[in-house]
Amino acid sequence: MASVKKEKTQSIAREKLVEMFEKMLLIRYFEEASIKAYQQKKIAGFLHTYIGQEAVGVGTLTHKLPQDSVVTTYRCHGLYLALGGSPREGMAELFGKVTGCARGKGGSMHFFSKDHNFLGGHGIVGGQFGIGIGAAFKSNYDEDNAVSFIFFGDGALPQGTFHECMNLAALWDLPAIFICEDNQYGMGTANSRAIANTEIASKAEAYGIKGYTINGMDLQEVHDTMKKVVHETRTTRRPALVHMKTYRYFGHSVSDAGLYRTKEEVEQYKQRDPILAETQYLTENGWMTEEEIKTLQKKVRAVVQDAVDFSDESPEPPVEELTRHVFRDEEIA
Amino acid sequence: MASVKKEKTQSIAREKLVEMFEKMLLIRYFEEASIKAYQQKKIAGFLHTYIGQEAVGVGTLTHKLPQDSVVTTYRCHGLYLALGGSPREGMAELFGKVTGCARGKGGSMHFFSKDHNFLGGHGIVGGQFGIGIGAAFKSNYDEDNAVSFIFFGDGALPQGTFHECMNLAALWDLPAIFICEDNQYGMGTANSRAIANTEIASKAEAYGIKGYTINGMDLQEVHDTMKKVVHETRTTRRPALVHMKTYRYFGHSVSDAGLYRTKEEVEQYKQRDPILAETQYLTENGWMTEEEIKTLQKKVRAVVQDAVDFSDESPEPPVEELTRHVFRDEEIA
Amino acid sequence: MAVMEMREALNLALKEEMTRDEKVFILGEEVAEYNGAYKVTKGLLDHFGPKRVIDTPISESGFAGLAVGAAMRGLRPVVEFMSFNFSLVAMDQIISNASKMLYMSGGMYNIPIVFRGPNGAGPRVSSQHSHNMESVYAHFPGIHVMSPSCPADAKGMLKAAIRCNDPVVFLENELNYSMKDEVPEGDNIVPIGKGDIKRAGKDVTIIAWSRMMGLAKQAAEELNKNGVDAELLDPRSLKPLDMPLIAESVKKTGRVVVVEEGHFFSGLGAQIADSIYTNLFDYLDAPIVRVAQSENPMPYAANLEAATLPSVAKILQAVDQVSYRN
Amino acid sequence: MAVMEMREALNLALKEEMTRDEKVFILGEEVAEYNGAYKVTKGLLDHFGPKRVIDTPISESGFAGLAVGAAMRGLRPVVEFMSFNFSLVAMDQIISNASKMLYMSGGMYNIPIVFRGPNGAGPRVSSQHSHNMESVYAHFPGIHVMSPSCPADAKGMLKAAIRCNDPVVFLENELNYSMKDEVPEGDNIVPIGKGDIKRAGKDVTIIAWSRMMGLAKQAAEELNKNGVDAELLDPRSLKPLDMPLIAESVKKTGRVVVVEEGHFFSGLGAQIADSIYTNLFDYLDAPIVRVAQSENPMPYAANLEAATLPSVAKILQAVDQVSYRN
Ligand SMILES: Cc1ncc(C[n+]2csc(CCOP(=O)(O)OP(=O)(O)O)c2C)c(N)n1
Ligand SMILES: Cc1ncc(C[n+]2csc(CCOP(=O)(O)OP(=O)(O)O)c2C)c(N)n1
Ligand SMILES: [Mg+2]
Ligand SMILES: [Mg+2]
Repeated sequence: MASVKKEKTQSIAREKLVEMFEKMLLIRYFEEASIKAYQQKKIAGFLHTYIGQEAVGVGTLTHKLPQDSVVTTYRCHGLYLALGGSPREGMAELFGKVTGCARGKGGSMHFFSKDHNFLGGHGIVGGQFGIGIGAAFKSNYDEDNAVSFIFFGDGALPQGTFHECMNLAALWDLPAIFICEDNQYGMGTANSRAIANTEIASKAEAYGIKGYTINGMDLQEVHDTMKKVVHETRTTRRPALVHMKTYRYFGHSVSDAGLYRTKEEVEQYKQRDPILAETQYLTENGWMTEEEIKTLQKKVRAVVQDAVDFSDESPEPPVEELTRHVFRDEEIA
Repeated sequence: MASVKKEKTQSIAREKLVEMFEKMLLIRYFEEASIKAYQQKKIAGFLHTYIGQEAVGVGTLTHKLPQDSVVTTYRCHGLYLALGGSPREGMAELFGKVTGCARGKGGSMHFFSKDHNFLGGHGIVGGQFGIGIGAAFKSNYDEDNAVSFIFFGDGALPQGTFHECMNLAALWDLPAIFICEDNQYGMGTANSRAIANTEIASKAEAYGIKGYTINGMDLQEVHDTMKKVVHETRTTRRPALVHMKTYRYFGHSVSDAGLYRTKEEVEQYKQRDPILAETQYLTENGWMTEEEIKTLQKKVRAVVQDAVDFSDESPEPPVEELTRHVFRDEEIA
Repeated sequence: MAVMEMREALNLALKEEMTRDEKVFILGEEVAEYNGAYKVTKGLLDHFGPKRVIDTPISESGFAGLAVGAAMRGLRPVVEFMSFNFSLVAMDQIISNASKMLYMSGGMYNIPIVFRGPNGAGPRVSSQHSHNMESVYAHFPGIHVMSPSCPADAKGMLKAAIRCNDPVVFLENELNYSMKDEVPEGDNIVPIGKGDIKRAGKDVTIIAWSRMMGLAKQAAEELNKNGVDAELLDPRSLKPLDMPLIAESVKKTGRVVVVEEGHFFSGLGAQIADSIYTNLFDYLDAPIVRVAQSENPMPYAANLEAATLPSVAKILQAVDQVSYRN
Repeated sequence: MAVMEMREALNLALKEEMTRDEKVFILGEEVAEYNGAYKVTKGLLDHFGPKRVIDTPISESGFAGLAVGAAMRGLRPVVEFMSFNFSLVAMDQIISNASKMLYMSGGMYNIPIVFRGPNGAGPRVSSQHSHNMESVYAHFPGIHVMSPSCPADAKGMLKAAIRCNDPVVFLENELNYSMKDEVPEGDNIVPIGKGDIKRAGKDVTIIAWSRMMGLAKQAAEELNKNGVDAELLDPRSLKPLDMPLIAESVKKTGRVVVVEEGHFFSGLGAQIADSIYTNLFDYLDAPIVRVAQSENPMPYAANLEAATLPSVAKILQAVDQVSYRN
């Protein structure tokens, strides 16, 4: 890989960059551990990993303020961790344990965190758009200056709800940032086979709002551009559409054989891996030694191992949990 | 009203124009008769008239070939008549008689005609988009060179199905012409309160197709531009989006008091009435004398009166009709 | 006690609850400037302003979803569907999101939303505009289903629904909006899950809700003339059902007719009947008789429409049948 | 007779019907190049080409609607929902358009569409991915609902569905796709509306369909060991129900257990029970017992998921109860 030293502006302070780097590592290792645990049958159902897309979530959510909301798809572990969600509770959720962030009831597709206004983790493609603009609506209602981050896949763009919610947000000045994580496939369907006009950012014009295209494999570009977008949405209350070009290294979910793309294509993207790139950047700029990087990697791996151990040892939900949380007002029913 | 003689190109031959003029008259009188019959309680439920929008339907559907399909909303009487649907069967449908075009089972919102591939008359806002692109799909499947006319109101634009079907049509080269009859209100909601970016034709770009804006109060403009659009879609198989600026003179349905707009606004549009304009055009160009116009009006009024009489005299559906047509394969069930 | 129309009672409930709790807001098509397609929200825009009374574009899925997100962040939306037929395009938001959220978040995010609007057949509005949705929404856990039959209940039930911390599908009826009756002042909350005996009787229990209760009342008067003393039971909450009340009545009468406006097959009446058979089998003197819409889409023609829907005559016939009088 | 998996039987039905009638085509997410999310459409793209085997974007409402329009103009679409959970966003097209079209056009436009895909709970896929939709679709007139429990039925029923001139909701089951069994050669159409006795018995009738029939079979074996001779009845068509077959069985056994994977309240079992009570009251020796999913969304945790779903043990318990053995 060519030196990245000179290609980047030093718009990000060392401390910040190291923090984001660590988050990316955490996501990467967490997801690797989840795949392993899936093979060991500790995790079941669907498992959609965020590997390859770390820069998108980390570079974006570093701009989140406490009052802001975040919502995404079933591919939700990365954002949960980027927000500061507990790796223990995340892994325990995957293991279906009561110590999980959704008490083992949600599973891989349904991570939540009230502390971070992380509104989930949603399994129906396009189902989260309304939730995201609803959070933005609340922000205007309560005048709390929040914005709402709505992550979605390229595959969700052809869904009707995308259009309905873009229109509502633009019409009502809802401070929602629509972030299309375009990893170029919706399951086995290349986005050009699903979307007429793949210049996704240009779709913003149909709603009279601004669109942005970002190289989602580049942490610093994500950070810098999103800083601007978030600030703009926060101050103008106008929604925005962001096209993040990214890539997932693994299959759609663990059961996907990935025959719809070539190994070369995957390899090509791995060359542009954001963790690799930032490792180089940090060392070449003298911000971290290779030794320090290794220590950090070790530390993060330990965090993930601790999460796995914690999850292994955690109990399943007691069977009374089965009929709890159907209603908040449990006396009705 | 100023002379229209010189403002128009004589792109339409006399015979054609008279034919279209007669169609507009038929629609106008038919709808007036339906309002009267509603007041006499011969018609019930919803009644959405096409008065004011005649030029859109007539000027467009004059380009329809036999194999083409047409689908629209509950505001469907005008298109049905523009296509050549029987006034008797249309009126009888409104009267709920078995002689109606849907045997009295559909009512005002659900006119159909197989002879004209008129696929209805649909009550759910946005519900007809899929039908329209399905007909276009069939045309490609059978290679019959047909196009599909999909009419919809401005109020349907914010519905998700609009987006889904535009995307599918553009993606798959379905020869569908999406015609937005923008009468500026969806019930009591001005379109600017429903649509972010009311430059409707510009939304075509999001799908990589062409958009057109047409003065829907001008029959000749509708005719001329739609001639081009229909030809283009028929030959290129690319869908198109057409923004027809029009106006409805009456309420959304007969029960609407219309408090959301001023009398002046309505009057202003009535000044631009397409029937008025073409009357003037025909006489000023010496294509019809005032006497001939009167004779034509009388003839058309008689057709409508005949339809009313026919409907009055027609029987209600026999009660066996209640459970017929639930299934085509009536032996199952 | 004030006498008012059902629509006014609903309006009052909205007004009182919006006054009580400023997290409550209402959104839907034509609810604000137009004062509601059926005037249920009349005057609310003037009173509460456009922040809390919001006209939407025709985007049911979008604004139902918006309500879910707003609810997750602490607001209490009331979503008006101009009619419940249009909830079909928003069904995924109601079923997959609103009704599942609390559970799949392990108890983290409850969804205090009322989805309300007219359900069932309007007058002569034909196939696509006449759906009864109760059995559909009642099928999925995580959501309550209510449907009032008189102005007083309408007010007390809507207030309960708005105060509920979970999603409620609140089914009104267009033909009932102008029904006039007394409405007690004050809160008079009708708790979710509590049915009501609208007429005490000893010979047969007629279970009916919403507009069907009106028909049942007429039927009961007719029956009374013939010496049959019918008990009229309005479950009010369709899910959860007030089984204790139903049991009390069935134990008394031994005979049950269930009247619903919706279709027969897999209608809510099937569940009501099943619950009665299961829990009260030994108290039944005859099989339950159900009156429901016939198994065809709603026709437009006046005579066919009348033939499709439940009627007083059909209820009388059902009572005859359950009483072995035919 | 060839032995094959359920997915192969379905695949064969599609292949044979597409060969027989070139108006038949299939569309849905990943049905073509990916060979189907669950491989039901494997090889069809290669065999029939992209004109007739079509990958769609994630636009269920759009492509279900497209199918309606195509059907009106003479084609015979098979729509695959990757799972029936996703039919919730397309529900309006199925209910308001497909099921109403023939009626509201006065008999003019019939809709020969099969909407098919897996229904019910996949393994550990949690709240939003585990819906059983049978009672919902069965509630609306104008549509048939079918659900096969074995490869032979799967083939014969899907062929009947494709040949039907009206819309059919065809509910498969992910966990059944790899079930292997004999499938007779040739057409072997299983007509819509015809149920099947999967095991003859005299002591109790267990009505079950789709994956539940597998559990019922295991239960019957257990029961047999204890001298209880269960009759297993698969309605196959959930609407219309084969009431003659059900009557015959109930008259013989006098005891009925209905097993469904979906939720209890307003589940299809309620209608089946109601139909039996209404028509066969005097033949019943005990109240019908229903086994169904418990009244909560589907949890992810393995132990809770197992506790939610019907099981062999629950069926045995139900048989005990209906036989007054508990
Ligand atoms: C409405 C709906 N239809 C289909 C599915 C099945 N499904 C799950 S993920 C997926 C692909 C989504 O791709 P994309 O939006 O690009 O997200 P990615 O997985 O690439 O992150 C599909 C078809 C679903 N969950 N919801
Ligand atoms: C999905 C849905 N939501 C709401 C309605 C109620 N409704 C019927 S017509 C209408 C307004 C539509 O306006 P527009 O599309 O502009 O058509 P126009 O009546 O002006 O011709 C509304 C809200 C409906 N029929 N379907
Ligand atoms: Mg993708
Ligand atoms: Mg309009």
